Amino acid sequence: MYFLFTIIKQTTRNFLLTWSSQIFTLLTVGLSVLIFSFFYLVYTNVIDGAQQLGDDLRLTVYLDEQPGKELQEEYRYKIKKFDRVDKIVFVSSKVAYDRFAEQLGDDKDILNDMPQDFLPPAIEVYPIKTLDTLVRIKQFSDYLQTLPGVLKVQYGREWVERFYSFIQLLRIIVILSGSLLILTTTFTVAHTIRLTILGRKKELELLRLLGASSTYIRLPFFLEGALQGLLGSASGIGALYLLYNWMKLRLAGTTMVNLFSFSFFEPPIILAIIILSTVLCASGSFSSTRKFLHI
Amino acid sequence: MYFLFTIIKQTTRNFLLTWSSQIFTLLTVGLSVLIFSFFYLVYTNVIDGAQQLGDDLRLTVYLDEQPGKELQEEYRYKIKKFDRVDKIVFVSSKVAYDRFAEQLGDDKDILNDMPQDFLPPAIEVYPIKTLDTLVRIKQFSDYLQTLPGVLKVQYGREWVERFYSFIQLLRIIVILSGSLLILTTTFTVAHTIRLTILGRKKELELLRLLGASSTYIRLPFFLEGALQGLLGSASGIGALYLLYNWMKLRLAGTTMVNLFSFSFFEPPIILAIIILSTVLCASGSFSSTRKFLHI
Amino acid sequence: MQQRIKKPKVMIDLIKVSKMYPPKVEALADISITVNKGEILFLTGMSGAGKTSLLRLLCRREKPTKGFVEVAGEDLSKLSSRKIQKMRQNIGIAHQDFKLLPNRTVAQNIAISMEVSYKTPVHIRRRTKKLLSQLGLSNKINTLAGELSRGEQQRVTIARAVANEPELILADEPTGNLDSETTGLVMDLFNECNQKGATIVIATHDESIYKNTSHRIIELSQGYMVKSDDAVWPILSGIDPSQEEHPESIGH
Amino acid sequence: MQQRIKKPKVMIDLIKVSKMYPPKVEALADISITVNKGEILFLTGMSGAGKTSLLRLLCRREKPTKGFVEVAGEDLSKLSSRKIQKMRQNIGIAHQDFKLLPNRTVAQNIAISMEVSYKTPVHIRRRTKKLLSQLGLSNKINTLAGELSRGEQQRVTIARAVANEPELILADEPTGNLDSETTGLVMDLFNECNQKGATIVIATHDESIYKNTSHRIIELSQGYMVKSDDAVWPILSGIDPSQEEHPESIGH
Ligand SMILES: Nc1ncnc2c1ncn2[C@@H]1O[C@H](COP(=O)(O)OP(=O)(O)OP(=O)(O)O)[C@@H](O)[C@H]1O
Ligand SMILES: Nc1ncnc2c1ncn2[C@@H]1O[C@H](COP(=O)(O)OP(=O)(O)OP(=O)(O)O)[C@@H](O)[C@H]1O
Ligand SMILES: [Mg+2]
Ligand SMILES: [Mg+2]
Repeated sequence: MYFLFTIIKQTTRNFLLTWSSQIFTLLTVGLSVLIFSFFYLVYTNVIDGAQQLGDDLRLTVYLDEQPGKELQEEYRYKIKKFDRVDKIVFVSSKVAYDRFAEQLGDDKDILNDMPQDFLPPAIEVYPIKTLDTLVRIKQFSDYLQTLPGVLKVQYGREWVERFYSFIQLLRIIVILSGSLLILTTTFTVAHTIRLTILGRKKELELLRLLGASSTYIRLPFFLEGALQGLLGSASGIGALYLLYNWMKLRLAGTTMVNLFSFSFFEPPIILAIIILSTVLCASGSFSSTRKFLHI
Repeated sequence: MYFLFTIIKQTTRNFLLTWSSQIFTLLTVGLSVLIFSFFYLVYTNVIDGAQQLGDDLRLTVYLDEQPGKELQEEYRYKIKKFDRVDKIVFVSSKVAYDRFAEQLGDDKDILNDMPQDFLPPAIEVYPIKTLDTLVRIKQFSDYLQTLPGVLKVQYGREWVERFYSFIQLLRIIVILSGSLLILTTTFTVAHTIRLTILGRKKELELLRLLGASSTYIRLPFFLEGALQGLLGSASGIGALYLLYNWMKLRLAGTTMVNLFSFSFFEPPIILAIIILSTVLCASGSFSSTRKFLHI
Repeated sequence: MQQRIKKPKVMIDLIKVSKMYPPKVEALADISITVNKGEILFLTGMSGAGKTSLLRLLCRREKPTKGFVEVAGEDLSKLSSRKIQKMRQNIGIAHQDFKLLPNRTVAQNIAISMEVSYKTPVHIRRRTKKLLSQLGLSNKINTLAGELSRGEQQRVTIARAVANEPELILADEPTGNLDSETTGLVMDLFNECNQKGATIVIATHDESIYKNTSHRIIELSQGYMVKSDDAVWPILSGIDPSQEEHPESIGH
Repeated sequence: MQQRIKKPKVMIDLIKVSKMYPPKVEALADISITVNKGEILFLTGMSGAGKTSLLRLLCRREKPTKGFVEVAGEDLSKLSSRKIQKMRQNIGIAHQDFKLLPNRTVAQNIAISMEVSYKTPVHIRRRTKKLLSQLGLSNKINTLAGELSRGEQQRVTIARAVANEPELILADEPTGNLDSETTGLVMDLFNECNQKGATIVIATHDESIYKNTSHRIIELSQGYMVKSDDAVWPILSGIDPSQEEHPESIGH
């Protein structure tokens, strides 16, 4: 059986005969994957970056008196029970006094007359900065207020709200762009494949009249689509990687690199993108030939 | 002369005969314009939004003594000479004391023994939050330090750096996405038009052999391209406007709307986008027919 | 006409076939024709008489509006898609509009009909060469089909039709673009195929190719059969197409 | 043969024309033909002899490799693109491969040749109807060209070629898909055009259409002119195609 041989020959011939169209399709797929994965990368990194902006975010819980070791543990336990936190710092009156003195700088002599414990002790709670926590920050504050011995809970309320809204906004935008892009990408690739196949209508009709089996007609298109998806997405991701490295290089001198941790996709995600593109292109190409089967 | 009549008839006929291709091209143009202008809108609005995050950004200039009216004017003058600022607030020792007392809350009694002017007077400088200013904030601080009677200049240095970097990052991303999108859009539209015209190769060749003038052959394509550009971009912008309103509606209840000012494009920008698309499509379509002119 | 005897002998059986194209073009009306295995049948008639439509029914490019079309004993309307593929591999069609692929070479165009039934490359090459030399096209083997003259294209179409050694050959106006000398080559090829057992139906208006043959001629006019010697043909006599039949020349 | 006399009388003047297609296909070699205004010329020859190539040179679809091609006194290789457009509007070509637009109606396909020179819609409609009735296609006026039989398509091609009342008609195998009756209609149409002053060059292998005419016949063989009665034709005698000439039948 020269089945495989014939199919492969057919596929290669198609590729060679219509190479200019093929290259265009490849470019379309490549660019689409580039744009899409670029967006995905931005999504993961910018939201990370934005969250690092909120590093100062903390709730200060003023206490009526200095808690002992045991009480500290109890506070810790109770706080953690409500929500996951990044860090809990106990600030004694002494430490608060020292900080204040430092803040006053040269004027710190004026504090000399004051008792070292005139400032109340406090707990600084640094919540984990997931979006969920940000939404719940007011509830968190209310909860902390109910703990025994708490005088007052303070946080930059207006700023937190603004910050939360901004991240929310970013998220909506990224998701919206993402869906728009997926829509456009799918559409473009489908359209391109459709037009390419339409350009070979004559050939498909002829094959049908010659009694070619569906496999004989469609398998080459399937392989072609798969190859295009594979090469296209691989080159798209490759281009993104180059872009990513170029940006990193360009930013190497600036503070940005130190402040934000940029990271490229993990291998599983790269693999997923490539496999998905391949499957999409292959099945798109495959199903585009359907209408030529009924002659 | 039935010149105009014939051309218009020809254009209409083309539109009717190839309506499915036409609709695909229209969709491609529409989606491309939608994506592109969406990005442009995001660019203008997100960077605005991010800058509002930095509202707290101020430099606190501690002075050795309370400045008089005249000295205040002089400070104001000198500060403004260096850079445009949003706001300059003079904080007297008294005001600083009150703020501190308020911050202490119920514990403010402890301050009773202190002299009301134990905290140094200060000037709070709120710089205008353009990117340029943010870059120069350190220089600004250094400059303020050199003013007479200044004890110390304080600002959230780390935070400002991080914030500045983030906005910078956002800007790079938006510009990069923009260029990628322009690239893809142009490519897609050009490719689509090319394929559509390729599908009518036979007709163009025939017209040439019948002695049709270049105008006769190309004008319908030009008009068709222009119409596609016009309708496509108009519907793209229309879709964006719907999206924008839908988002606004959805966010109506949240704090976001109050915090950030979203705005749609000004009419001149809308006009510019539409005209540009029309010209691009028309000339793309026009020039795609070039190769059929030499038969 | 029992099933057992009929099956091996009859290649084509059209029973009261009509074909209407969409709005209301009556291309064929009430046609009944039986063609035995190994026969050569000429189909004549004015332009638009329905010759091509009849051939289209035989390879199931179209379905009849009324009546039955049986090829090799199978009712085409009842065949599964897979069986139709198999059947088409056994029918060689020289289309009136050629249906060549202009950007493939002559060799590739001919090979394609053998590739669909997965013939070996060696066989394909040998057969292609032989056919081209028979049709006087040996020097064009690697030329693109689109760069041939119309008459050369027509011969390539014929070569493709017979390449796979089909049992049934449908040739639609196979000599329309050929001079009389080349027409001779084509007819020789058809006769050779016929000798090897192929049934051949030729739709043509070229008197010269059927004037002096002994084969049956059916004339169509506006979809109706106006001249047929169906009854004369002895259905049970088998593969012996040596009937004496004198065609009338068609109106001038 | 001074310029002044020659210009109004000679329609086509080929001077030692050769045509090579890219690798090294010699389609025409050293052809010299003069065709007077109002003449009908038959071009015969085997398939691949170079008939279509010669016609292609006359409408500047191809440029000669060597020699000069003059149509209506103008050297085609020196014409500007605008002038070539004008010239083509005055040449009606019935292509061997038809070049119809399959998804336009018959009327639209014919109209297109008149639209390029901006004729009025009324004129176009009247002319289209007249031609179709002359060719027996009145009932197909609004059918898509792709749904016609080949012979019907061929007639539409001929109608399109003559529709714009061109001075020069190039018909490439105009009757290849037509029966003898329909061929008669086509030849009548050509004769009518000729009577109105059109020069006509017909490339054909169909003996029946030139057997009994008095027109000149030129035979090509592998690119060379093998039979021509060029010298016999009195170049200066003007529009009077009544020469007695008996064509030899081409080899069988
Ligand atoms: N575009 C082309 N490129 C290469 N070779 C060509 C091209 N067109 C024609 N030929 C070759 O030139 C020769 C003459 O071709 P032409 O079409 O003129 O023949 P013809 O006399 O019209 O034949 P027919 O009666 O078959 O139409 C043939 O051998 C053909 O293969
Ligand atoms: N796809 C179609 N749709 C509508 N009408 C059609 C179609 N194909 C053919 N016809 C019509 O059916 C009739 C018969 O057509 P057919 O092609 O069978 O003629 P033919 O005998 O092959 O003629 P020719 O000698 O010109 O090829 C014609 O009137 C034609 O216009
Ligand atoms: Mg036919
Ligand atoms: Mg020819």
